[in-house]
Amino acid sequence: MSPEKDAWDAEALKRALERAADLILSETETLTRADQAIGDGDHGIGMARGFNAVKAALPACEPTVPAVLETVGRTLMLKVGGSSGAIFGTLFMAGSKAVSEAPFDAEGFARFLEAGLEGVQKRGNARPGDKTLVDALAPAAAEARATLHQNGGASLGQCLHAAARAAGDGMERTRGMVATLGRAKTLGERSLGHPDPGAISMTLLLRGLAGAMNEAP
Amino acid sequence: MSPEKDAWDAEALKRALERAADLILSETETLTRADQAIGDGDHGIGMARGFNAVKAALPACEPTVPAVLETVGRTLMLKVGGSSGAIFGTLFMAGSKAVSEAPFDAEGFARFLEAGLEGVQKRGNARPGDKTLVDALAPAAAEARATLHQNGGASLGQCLHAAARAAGDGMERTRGMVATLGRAKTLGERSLGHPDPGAISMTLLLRGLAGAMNEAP
Amino acid sequence: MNKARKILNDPLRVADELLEGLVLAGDGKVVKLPGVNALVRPDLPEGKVALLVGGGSGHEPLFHGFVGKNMADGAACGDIFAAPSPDVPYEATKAIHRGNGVLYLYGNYAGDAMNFDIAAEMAAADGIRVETIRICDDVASAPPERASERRGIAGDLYMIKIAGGAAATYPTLDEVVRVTRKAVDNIRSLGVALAAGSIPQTGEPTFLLPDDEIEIGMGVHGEPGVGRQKMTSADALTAQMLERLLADLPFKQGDSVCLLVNSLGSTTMMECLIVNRAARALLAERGITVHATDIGPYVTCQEMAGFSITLMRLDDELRRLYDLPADSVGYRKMGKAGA
Amino acid sequence: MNKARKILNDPLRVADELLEGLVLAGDGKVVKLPGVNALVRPDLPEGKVALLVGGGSGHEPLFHGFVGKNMADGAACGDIFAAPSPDVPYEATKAIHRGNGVLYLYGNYAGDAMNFDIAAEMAAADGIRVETIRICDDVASAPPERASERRGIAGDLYMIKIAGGAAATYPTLDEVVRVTRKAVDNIRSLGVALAAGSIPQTGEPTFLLPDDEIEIGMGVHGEPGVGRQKMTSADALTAQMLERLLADLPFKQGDSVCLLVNSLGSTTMMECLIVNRAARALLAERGITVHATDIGPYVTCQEMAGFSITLMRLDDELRRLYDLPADSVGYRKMGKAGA
Ligand SMILES: Nc1ncnc2c1ncn2[C@@H]1O[C@H](COP(=O)(O)OP(=O)(O)O)[C@@H](O)[C@H]1O
Ligand SMILES: Nc1ncnc2c1ncn2[C@@H]1O[C@H](COP(=O)(O)OP(=O)(O)O)[C@@H](O)[C@H]1O
Ligand SMILES: [Mg+2]
Ligand SMILES: [Mg+2]
Ligand SMILES: [Mg+2]
Ligand SMILES: [Mg+2]
Repeated sequence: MSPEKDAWDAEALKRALERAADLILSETETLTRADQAIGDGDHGIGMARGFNAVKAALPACEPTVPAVLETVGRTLMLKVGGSSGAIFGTLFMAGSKAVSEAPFDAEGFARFLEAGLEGVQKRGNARPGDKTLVDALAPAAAEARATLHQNGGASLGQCLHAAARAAGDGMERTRGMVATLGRAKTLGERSLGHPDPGAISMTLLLRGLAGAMNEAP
Repeated sequence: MSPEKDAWDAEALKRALERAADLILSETETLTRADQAIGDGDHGIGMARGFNAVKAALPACEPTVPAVLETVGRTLMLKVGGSSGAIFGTLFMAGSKAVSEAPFDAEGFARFLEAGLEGVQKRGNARPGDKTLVDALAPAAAEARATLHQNGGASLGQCLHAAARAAGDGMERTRGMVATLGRAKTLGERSLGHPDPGAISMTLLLRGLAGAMNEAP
Repeated sequence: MNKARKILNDPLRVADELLEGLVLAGDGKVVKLPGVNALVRPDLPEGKVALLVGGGSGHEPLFHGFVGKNMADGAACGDIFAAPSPDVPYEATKAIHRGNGVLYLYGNYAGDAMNFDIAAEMAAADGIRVETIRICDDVASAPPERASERRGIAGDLYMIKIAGGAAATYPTLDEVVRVTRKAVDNIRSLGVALAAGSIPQTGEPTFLLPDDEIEIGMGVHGEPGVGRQKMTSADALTAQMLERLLADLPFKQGDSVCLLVNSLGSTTMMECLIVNRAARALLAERGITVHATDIGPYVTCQEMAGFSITLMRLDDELRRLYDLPADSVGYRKMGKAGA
Repeated sequence: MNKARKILNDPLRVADELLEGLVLAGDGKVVKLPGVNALVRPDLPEGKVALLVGGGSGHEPLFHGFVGKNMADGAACGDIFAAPSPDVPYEATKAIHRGNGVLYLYGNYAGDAMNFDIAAEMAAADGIRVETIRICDDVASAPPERASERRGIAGDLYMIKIAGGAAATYPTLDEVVRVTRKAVDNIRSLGVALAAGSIPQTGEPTFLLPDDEIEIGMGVHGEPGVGRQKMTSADALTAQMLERLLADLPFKQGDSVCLLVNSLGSTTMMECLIVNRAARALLAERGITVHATDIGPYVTCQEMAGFSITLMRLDDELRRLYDLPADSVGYRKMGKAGA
């Protein structure tokens, strides 16, 4: 565990978010197909619109950790549209309020996810099992906190990777769920077997952040 | 040629018209099918509605030849609807003006058809070859006049039968025509091979009248 | 093509039942005459010039849906796609005549012409003066030299709006006839059929159109138009149609028009708005200004897919009459001044 | 089922293009805000309580077609069947706010609720007072105990008519909220789907319904309703639907109502009139009087076949507001007094 990578300053956080944006942008087609299967097919288009706007907005953003996260949230909220715009926007807006101006460390990351989850659930009233991105976000938040406590304090990198893994597992579990919220609700039993599109996006976001940790600055 | 059958008084004319009405009523289905093939399928329904009304109206009608024909015309006009209501109504209304109060004889019959034809053509502008009932009515009128002149004066019965035959031949010839007027016009070439529904009705009307001549009073 | 799913009772009583429903929807503003399928306004003042419209049913809200204030005074309603028998317009004529003559206004179709003409003769025999104007706005149905042979399509709405306004405000039948003829001279329409509607009695399609083909100028029952072609974009289709439409009157730079984008049934308002966008761009290019716009299913042929564009060139008189408020089940409008 | 024949350009630009067409159809009475798909009235007086509506597009004339005099002051328009992002209602809010608060009124769907809520929070941060009422008239979508969870369907029209009238005449947002809540309490709808419409981007059906089956209460995008059954007659269907509808409020003898028979797209006015006939007979039997009737495609889902019945129970205040004249591209009306 190298101490200089144990936290991101605002500029490092920007770079990590750009990297996550690129991962989501490269998977637009996957998201489109997933939303075509059980939704209305616009999730990929919306996320691509949103994360392109995020990449455009980050460079000029005030270099503090809360400001960076708040900018991402505001941008996603205004550009994505539909349900996921409100949800991803809320995740970052609510999460930004839980972190300090100090560098973004494991504790900050865990707080970000916890506060983001709380905001998302307040905004959309989704509970685990409703087949939404909450089914990826909730285990990710829990796993980040558990990893942090487990070793009597873990690195940001350990927490990011653990959260991304948990999100991916949660996303896979949504295949077995019947949608009870949002547009996929219409399909009822027909949504079985397909993963939730928003849960895929959530997983990609965390994988992108985790991947940034391993890269040269 | 028996002189007492050489002309119909108003009561005999009523009976002959009732007989023609019965023939048309018994062929309603034929007319429906013919209009389904190249029109909108309502010709049988309309003619049935009209000639049922004729049978109901005749008994109370003032017993003069022009009044009987005028009653038939007015009744058809008001009850049939669509194009054929106007056309059959006009045939009888216009025809009724060409006959005198004297018994209905061969000369009267020829005048009735000629004046009726003129009225029908004035009303609807159909010329022979347009694939309408004019293609049955025009040869019937011509044949009635020709028969009358041929033998230096023919009986009503001879004229009725000749006219009915000419109408039937004319109706058969409409199979080879492309409709240029009315609803069947829509079909263009597709109307080929099918007889004109109104020409069938016209033929049935004349056959019914001719048939009445052979019956006991 | 699957059979259309229709909400009906007895398919043979469609016209009777829809008229009953229409009278009820009029909330007292229209009544049905006993014994005939005619609707009339009960509240016509003595001396008013009367406007009678009508034709086959199945094109709702046309014609019977356009009876009301500043619109028609009566409508003679036939069976589905069939002209009414003459007693219907005749009885309606007697019911709406207020001593100052009656204008008959209907689409230029043979069956309608014959039956309304007979009614006019019967009314004349009763001493009622009747004048007749046949709507012939469909530029696809005959060349300009034979404009009077053209069919009536969606221009029906504007014809009834203008004639209704005139009959509500002008003192004589001659004046109403004059301005209604002026409307005929200044209204042009062109439609396009994308898919057939169905015949309510049978559920069968009203005509056949090969998959992926459309027909520009096809009549509302499938009457032949300008020709078939492959489906294309909204913008290209609108341009193609407007070109022909504008050349016909012709409409010229500086003209002021009313613009109607009429859905033939199942074409959505969304699509009509996209057509409107294209039409307005082209009209602006030609220097033609749009005074007012109407968009919706006003002259329909069951659930037929397609639309038509109607232009009415305005002068001060037509503009004033168009701007009058209107109140009928099928067409309602506030006055220009507001309320 | 064949692919629908749609008149479109770029399927991904449908919302942008239809809004452009709508602004043009408004003849100056509505303008689009730069950068967002929001329509607003440009002529709002200072101090007017503002009414903002909105939601996914593809249901035209709902919502953006209902911006106009005595109707909505602005509409936030999403993509086809998708909620608008919060900047759209937020920008619209800033554009129509006249210092006296803004009422948000939209259908009760999760995506809309989240995005409008965010806009409301953004507006609140700017010091603009926003109140929210979600339309939940569809009795099929939840039992009466959970009425606030119901979907909004064709009752949208009456909600906007009442709220728009109130916002045009009442001096405070509280008063507008009070009467709009009263409208929520007194409006009930129930629909029936006969055949799916299509998704404009793909032409694919919005949902699947077995041949010859219908679903009572199905939502406008195919959301589950009361249950599937075989097709039946207009009279039987209307009776079945009204029974459930009347029991829900419940509507009682002596009530006076407005009645809306709304086509979901391709169901014709002819059919809606036949439904109206049946509905009126049943209402008369129950001693319920109809103050006014609206019939037409007001809240649609592309060329979906089916209809809904909406009843609004009136008191003097709701009656007065309903009777106000209205002027929008999608709903126009003379005042009761005439003009
Ligand atoms: N109430 C909610 N809470 C959390 N996530 C939600 C909610 N509703 C929808 N989502 C997420 O949004 C995703 C769909 O996003 P998108 O396709 O952009 O929205 P829409 O359903 O409006 O088309 C779903 O896969 C789900 O993960
Ligand atoms: N202009 C016309 N002149 C003479 N006969 C006509 C004319 N138009 C139509 N017909 C006759 O009317 C018949 C159709 O009658 P009908 O089905 O009752 O009328 P519609 O076409 O209104 O449904 C045609 O077969 C034709 O013989
Ligand atoms: Mg989606
Ligand atoms: Mg016929
Ligand atoms: Mg017919
Ligand atoms: Mg969506």
